[in-house]
Amino acid sequence: MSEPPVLEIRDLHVTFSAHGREIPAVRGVDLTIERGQTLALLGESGSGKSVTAKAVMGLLDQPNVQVRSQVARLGGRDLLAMSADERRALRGSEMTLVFQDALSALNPVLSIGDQVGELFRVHRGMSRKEAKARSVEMLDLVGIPAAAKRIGDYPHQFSGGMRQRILVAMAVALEPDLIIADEPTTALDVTVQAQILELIDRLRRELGTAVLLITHDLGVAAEVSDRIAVMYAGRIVESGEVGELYDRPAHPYTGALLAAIPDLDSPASELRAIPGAPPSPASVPPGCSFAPRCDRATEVCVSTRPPLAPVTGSDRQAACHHSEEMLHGAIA
Amino acid sequence: MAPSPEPAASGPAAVLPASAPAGDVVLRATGLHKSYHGGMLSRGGAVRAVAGVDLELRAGETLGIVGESGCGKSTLARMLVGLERPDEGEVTFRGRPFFTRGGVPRDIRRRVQMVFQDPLTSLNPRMTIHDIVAEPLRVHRLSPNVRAMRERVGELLTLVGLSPDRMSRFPHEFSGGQRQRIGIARALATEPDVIVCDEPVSALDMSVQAQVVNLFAELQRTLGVALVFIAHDLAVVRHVSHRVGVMYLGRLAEVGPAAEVYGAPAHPYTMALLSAAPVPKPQLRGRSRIMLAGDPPSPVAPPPGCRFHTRCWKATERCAEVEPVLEAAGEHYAACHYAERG
Amino acid sequence: MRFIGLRLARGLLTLWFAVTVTFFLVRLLPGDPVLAVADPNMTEELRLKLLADFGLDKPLAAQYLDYLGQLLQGNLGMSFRQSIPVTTVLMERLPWTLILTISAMVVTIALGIPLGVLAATGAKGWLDRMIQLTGVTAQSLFVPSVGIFLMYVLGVWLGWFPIGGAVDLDATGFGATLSMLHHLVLPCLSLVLIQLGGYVLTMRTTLIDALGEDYVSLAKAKGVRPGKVVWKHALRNALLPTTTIAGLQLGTLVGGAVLTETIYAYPGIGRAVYEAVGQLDFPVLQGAFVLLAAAVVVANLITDVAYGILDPRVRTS
Amino acid sequence: MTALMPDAAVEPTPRQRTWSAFRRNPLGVASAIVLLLLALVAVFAPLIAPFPEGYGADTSQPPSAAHWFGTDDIGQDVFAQVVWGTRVSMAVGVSASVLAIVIGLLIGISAAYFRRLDTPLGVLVDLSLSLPMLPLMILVAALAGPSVRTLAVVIALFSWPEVARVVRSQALSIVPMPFVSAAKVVGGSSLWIVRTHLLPGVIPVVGVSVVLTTSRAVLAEAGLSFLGLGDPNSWSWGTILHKAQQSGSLASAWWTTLFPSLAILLLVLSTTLLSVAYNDARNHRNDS
Amino acid sequence: PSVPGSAGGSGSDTGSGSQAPAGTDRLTIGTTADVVNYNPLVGNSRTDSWVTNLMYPHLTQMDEAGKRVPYLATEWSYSEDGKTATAKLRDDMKWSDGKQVTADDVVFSVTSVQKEKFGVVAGLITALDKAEAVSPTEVAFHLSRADGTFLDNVGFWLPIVPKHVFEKAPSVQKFANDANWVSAGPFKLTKVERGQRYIMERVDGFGPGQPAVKEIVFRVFPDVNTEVLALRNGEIDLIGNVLPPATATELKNDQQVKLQQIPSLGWAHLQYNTKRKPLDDVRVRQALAHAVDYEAIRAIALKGYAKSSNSSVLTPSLPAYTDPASKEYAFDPEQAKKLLAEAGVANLSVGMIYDQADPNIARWAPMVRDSAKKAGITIKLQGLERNTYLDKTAKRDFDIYAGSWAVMDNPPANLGLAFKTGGFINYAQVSDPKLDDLIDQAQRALTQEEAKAPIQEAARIIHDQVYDNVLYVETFNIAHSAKWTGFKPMPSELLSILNPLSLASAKPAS
Ligand SMILES: Nc1ncnc2c1ncn2[C@@H]1O[C@H](COP(=O)(O)OP(=O)(O)OP(=O)(O)O)[C@@H](O)[C@H]1O
Ligand SMILES: Nc1ncnc2c1ncn2[C@@H]1O[C@H](COP(=O)(O)OP(=O)(O)OP(=O)(O)O)[C@@H](O)[C@H]1O
Ligand SMILES: [Mg+2]
Ligand SMILES: [Mg+2]
Repeated sequence: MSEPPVLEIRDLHVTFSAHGREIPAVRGVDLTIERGQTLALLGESGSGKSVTAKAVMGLLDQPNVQVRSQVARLGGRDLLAMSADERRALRGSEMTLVFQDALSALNPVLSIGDQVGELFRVHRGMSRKEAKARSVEMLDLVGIPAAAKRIGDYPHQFSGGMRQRILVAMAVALEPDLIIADEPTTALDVTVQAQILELIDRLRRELGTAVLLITHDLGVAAEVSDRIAVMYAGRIVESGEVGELYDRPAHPYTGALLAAIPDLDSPASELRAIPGAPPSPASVPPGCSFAPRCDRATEVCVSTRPPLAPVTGSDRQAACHHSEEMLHGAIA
Repeated sequence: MAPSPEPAASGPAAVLPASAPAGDVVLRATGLHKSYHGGMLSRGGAVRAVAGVDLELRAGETLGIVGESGCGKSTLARMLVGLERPDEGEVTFRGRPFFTRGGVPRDIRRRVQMVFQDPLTSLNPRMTIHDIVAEPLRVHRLSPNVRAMRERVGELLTLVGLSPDRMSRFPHEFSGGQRQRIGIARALATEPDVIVCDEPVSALDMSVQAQVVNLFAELQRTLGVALVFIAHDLAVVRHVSHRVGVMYLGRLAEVGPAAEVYGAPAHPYTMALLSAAPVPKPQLRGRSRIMLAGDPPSPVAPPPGCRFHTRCWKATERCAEVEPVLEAAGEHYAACHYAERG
Repeated sequence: MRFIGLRLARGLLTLWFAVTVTFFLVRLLPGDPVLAVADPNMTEELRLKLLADFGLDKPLAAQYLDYLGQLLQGNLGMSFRQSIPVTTVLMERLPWTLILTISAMVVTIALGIPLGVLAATGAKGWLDRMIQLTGVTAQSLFVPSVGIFLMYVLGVWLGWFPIGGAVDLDATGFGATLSMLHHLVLPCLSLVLIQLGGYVLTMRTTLIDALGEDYVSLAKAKGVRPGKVVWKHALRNALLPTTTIAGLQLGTLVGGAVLTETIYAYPGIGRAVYEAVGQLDFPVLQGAFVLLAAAVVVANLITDVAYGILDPRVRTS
Repeated sequence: MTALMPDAAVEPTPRQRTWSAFRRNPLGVASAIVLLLLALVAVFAPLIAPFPEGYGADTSQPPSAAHWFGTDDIGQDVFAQVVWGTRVSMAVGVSASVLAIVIGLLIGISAAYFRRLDTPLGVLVDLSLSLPMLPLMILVAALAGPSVRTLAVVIALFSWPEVARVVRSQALSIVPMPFVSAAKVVGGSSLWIVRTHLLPGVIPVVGVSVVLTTSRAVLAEAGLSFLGLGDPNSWSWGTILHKAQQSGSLASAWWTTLFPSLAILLLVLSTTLLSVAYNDARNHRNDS
Repeated sequence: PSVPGSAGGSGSDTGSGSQAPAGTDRLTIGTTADVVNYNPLVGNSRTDSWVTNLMYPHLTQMDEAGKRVPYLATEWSYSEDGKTATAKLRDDMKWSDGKQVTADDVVFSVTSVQKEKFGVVAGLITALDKAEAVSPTEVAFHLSRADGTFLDNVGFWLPIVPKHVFEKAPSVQKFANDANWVSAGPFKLTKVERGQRYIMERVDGFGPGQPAVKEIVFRVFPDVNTEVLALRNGEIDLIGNVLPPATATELKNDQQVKLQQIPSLGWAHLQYNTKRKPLDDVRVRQALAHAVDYEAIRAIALKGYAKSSNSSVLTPSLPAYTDPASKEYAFDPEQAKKLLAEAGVANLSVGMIYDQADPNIARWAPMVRDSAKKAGITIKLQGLERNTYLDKTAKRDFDIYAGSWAVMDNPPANLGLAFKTGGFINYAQVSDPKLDDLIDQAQRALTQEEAKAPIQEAARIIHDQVYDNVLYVETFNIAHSAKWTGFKPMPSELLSILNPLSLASAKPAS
């Protein structure tokens, strides 16, 4: 590949300290997204998806958080070497974030026009009037009816779907290289969710933007992503091309997840549940984090943490001592 | 697992959910209406959360309700358990009205229980698991003494798959799935005939969701309680329900046996819903989908005529004027002028 | 509109309640107002005459109805002791009270908000601790002690400020304004000191909360400068509780600050009320209470309006 | 069926977390210690200094080894006055705040839970805020005699609206919680819900109120005593200041003013800081 | 006869003082309260009197010794039978609107008081039948009985108001007189800023003699501590009210400040409710009197600014009446115990009411309690808010009353009010026919010499029966800036140096 990837992260660690205890929320995450590609970051609640996204955006600047990584590049630019102000200039223009809950992410006391226009004013130095005109355009683009009239309205005057669209409008306004969408549709109805996903996908195609889609919905990931990365307890346990990964999971967690989904077409008598619950990030077992719930777990799983390694014979990586068995078992 | 001393219910379905068991009607709702008048701040107009719902729940069956956010599912659920008094219409339990002059009769209260969506906020963070599960026993004085109460709480916890020796812990020490089990144990404490579950698995992690869904299925099989199971995940509802109702803007658009509603939807909204649901199968990507235009209308001023006509691709002038009523084709009801009858 | 109407109705109800309660309260005060006016040696006949003059001869209920009737016509009655209309008595003092208390409030808010912001943005740092400590210390001061101390040091020792009073006798025109401000500094400072802590602490907590909100994260994610994130995005949301405090205070401001006025010899209304109690001047007391209640009601309305301005969720629905 | 969740290292309870966060705050800990000391002084006043009464030859003496805080204008030891004043000031502070909190809890919870009562109770709060404290104080003092008890009652009568408001808003956030609905579904009566769910839920914010109203009550007691409405038979810090004010020696005999003022400052400061520290510790979202 | 201010004779030369610094033209006086009522017949608070006394003349004034000296009246006398009193008036005094001050005004003033019965004066002129203007400069008061106290009382206490202004009001009592003042005193009120100050200007060509100072400003300082600071800071020249003893001790050493001392005409005392058991027993009252440490109260609570009156109601301030034979009750707890035992009273426990706002009493009330404890007597302090105190006093609702009487300038008149059966300040509810008789006798006497014997006898009864327990006669301290001199203080807290006589003679020190 001649072009550098849009986003390249190596060995990202994020640790919170609270009450004198360290909470390693993200523990060595690698992410690479190519131009025009959608990477879905899957994983259940608390696995560290949002923290990863915020770390990439550089939003974890509170005193009680430590963020470190070996490589952090955005379209070839080294984020680690930048000053805080330079990184700030990239935010909103080169990389943008779509939040999960649009109602809390939009400032209740500022008008929509103000909030969208702010982007143009901060990054493009536009006047209030120009910014307003561009905001109307953006709102039109994401399908807000009568955008020019509603530009002075406040967030609470819009429906949930419209608010989410406004967030999307803000994310694409300056044609960024990377959009990070953190569960952008979880709060929405399926019919509206489909609209928003469609919208993001369309903009990605038209602008060639890379998208990091964070979700815990296997359905959503399957619908829109090119590649999938599955997170479990602060680590990526498996990543690969979407079709392959769904067909032949190389990590038992991925496999168990896929098996636990109720199927519309064939209601089974009992769902294949995964026993137990995800570990709390504050107390992680020394070996494989999934071992206590894994039906394949052996002694080595309990004692040694498997590294994320390429799986032979595919464009995939998995962090499991038994991934080869998994694949063979699936084929057999 | 020790079966609970529940009085004999209609024979458990061997495999669920094949067909609805033909038990008696335990819960019946007729013409339910509920509007919310906002506080002093609202700009006139009431939110018509539920606008004319009729339902029946038979002993031992599971009735699934699906619908989008804000369509009135929770309001309906709250009326079904007597938490909310309907503006119009009536809920009856085995033919006896819920709301009498002195409020809901205590024995009906005992017989109809609820499981809430968010397992954390529905458990008082300041109470131990024991106290939470024992609350109904205390309120209804179902245990003669403290020891009996502890025993009964232990029994209930075992029933939902929790170890009784953790009953002096607080809710935050449990995982999401375990919390929901605690909520279920509390609902079972009074040996109810009906449990209304308002999105009982929506707040759970995907890896835990299946555990709880399985638990519901098993409890119904062993205890024979009738369930109202509300969710917005179509697959989950399909999985647990004998019959399914689809709600749109405060009304039922379609009700019928699960297989029929999913297999041959009669209402365009059901069709749209089924087609919009994301499918976790990448190879199915790019299948043709019904994309609905626009957002759901505001429940403050629902559209006249058929409530769905503003987003419906089949809508005609008639739909904008005449409100369709639920019409039956066998067990399968739909409220659409152009319902597709298979 | 309906909302305003409802608030207004509630306000009037409060007002009526307050008038009623204070009417009877005042009449429960120990002592005989007639005794305070005339010689205790008076004859019974004169006593009755005086009672009749004061309107105290009728049964309480009748007096009460009379009072309400007069009140509706905007008449607060005549002072027993000064034989002049209560309105005059109160209006002589009200402007001074307002000057003192409102200037104190304005200064407090003008200082409290930035200090609260400083504390919140450096939460748990040394600056935060300093600000908190200072604010809380100031709040715990006892006005008379502080007042005398300030006057002694800044007035007698350093001679920077006058001792007591509200304005110089000889000052005219612009000089009078200057003199007024000069006299205002110390009493105002005392009030600011004891009020500041409340604003700073409230501002601090609510701003810390606001800074943790998603919309602040989004603003940062948009590349907005940190300063602007605080002042434009977080602050306005955090101002709402501060508005509540200010509104509450605004209402009671009209009642004056008795201790401050006493120590600084400031001609405010609080002192006048205190004296009226001593003189058993029922109409003046009563009038002051009506004023106070009206102020609370008006302040409530103003708070509501301020909420509307700050929070579009209130304004547009 | 499903296996049990492995017993993940038990997270600390909220109370433990609050406590550990609190211990980390030097201001909070220092305040708690100061308060404790003041309480000890109050309890053991008789052991520390004799009750200040009678008169002495050394009048208006500045602080010395014999009289640590100097003497007042009739020769009484100011140190003894301050020590005994701790008793009354704290007693008034604590009892007024306890009373205010009981009333405030009752009214706040009723307003939040029984929505129909909200407006009338709101009017009641507005009314109490617009009522004049001073004449009421005089009235009660006249009817009941100016005693420590009267002071506490009157101060409480003027402090409860604040508590009621705090309680109400906290209760309002609890009432719509699903666990309240759950208690209703299970058949709990209003009384049951108030007792088992609302009351324990508002107690933490009331904890903050306790300290705040206590500190306000101490200041209010000082103010009322300063205006001559105190209890003449006992010593409070406000009484000491009132006597100093009456003798016209506020500015010159600085020791008669400074020490009671410092005592007030110390008590109010430490209570306020304590409540701030407690609040911070309880707010787990922002702790580090 | 000497005329107030005439001795100074400096009236004309200060008139040209426009070049002089404002400080010498203007005397700023601190006061702790506002003027409540400008109607001199009604207003009875301290600041009221200070201001109105400078505006409205009286018939006579009082000098340092409590002796009456001429003011509006130049001469006064009784008829033989004592039933007519006459006063001759000056002819050179004018109201500020130009009208002459005449006998009509005097008649109007006294008749209004008589009719509407207000103020202090009403209680003092009960003997008056009718007042009559004999000529513009002569007034005759026809009395229903011989009353040797009448002229003293009416002369000193009654302010003379302009008839042509006051008569227009439907009721003199309700006449506020709060603007457009028509006055005839040495100063006229020109400007009022309530809560702040009252400004008075010298009246040029004031008949009895023009004051040296051109302008007088009363400034209100509700707190005495602030007032003292203002004096030390030079913002005020004089503190009108009496200094608390502790403050006086401190200001003694201040070079900038001068203290003037005047004995009080009144006294501080304890009264025992003779209608309550066991206080109706004289032995119990005597026991209580022996249980008070008088010396300590005077030395400590009053810092020595008090004299003993030997437990007599005839105080050293009026030397003409004092009885040298009177002896103060000794502080003798043993004696007290003995007396109580005789009376058969054990564990005596009584309440004592006082006004908490009175700084001196608030000081010594605990001392009374503590010394009584030594005699085994429990005294419960009831420090009350002022109105409650007055109310309880008026209703005689107390065991022990602690208080002070401000101006007792005329023993026959005063003892009548205080100790005759039904007297209106007879708080102790004394009802002693012999005492009544003696007081009547003294009141009928037209000269002091005549009144002296019965009044001394009465005072002895009061002493022996402990109808009143006089603790001390305060020595008032008045502080003024060292820049001023020439004040002539008067033995009254009400007036002290704030009276026309004194202010007229005040002048800058240099
Ligand atoms: N500010 C913070 N302080 C302490 N711990 C935090 C903080 N933010 C996140 N964490 C912890 O980091 C872990 C990862 O959180 P994160 O929000 O990334 O999860 P997620 O995968 O996005 O989950 P969800 O699906 O619920 O959004 C969680 O266990 C959380 O407790
Ligand atoms: N207490 C209330 N006061 C005012 N409006 C309410 C209240 N409860 C519900 N509503 C409104 O009634 C409508 C239906 O609400 P309801 O909670 O029943 O929907 P739902 O289908 O359960 O939605 P969700 O899937 O989001 O839970 C919504 O528009 C909601 O805003
Ligand atoms: Mg997240
Ligand atoms: Mg719901």
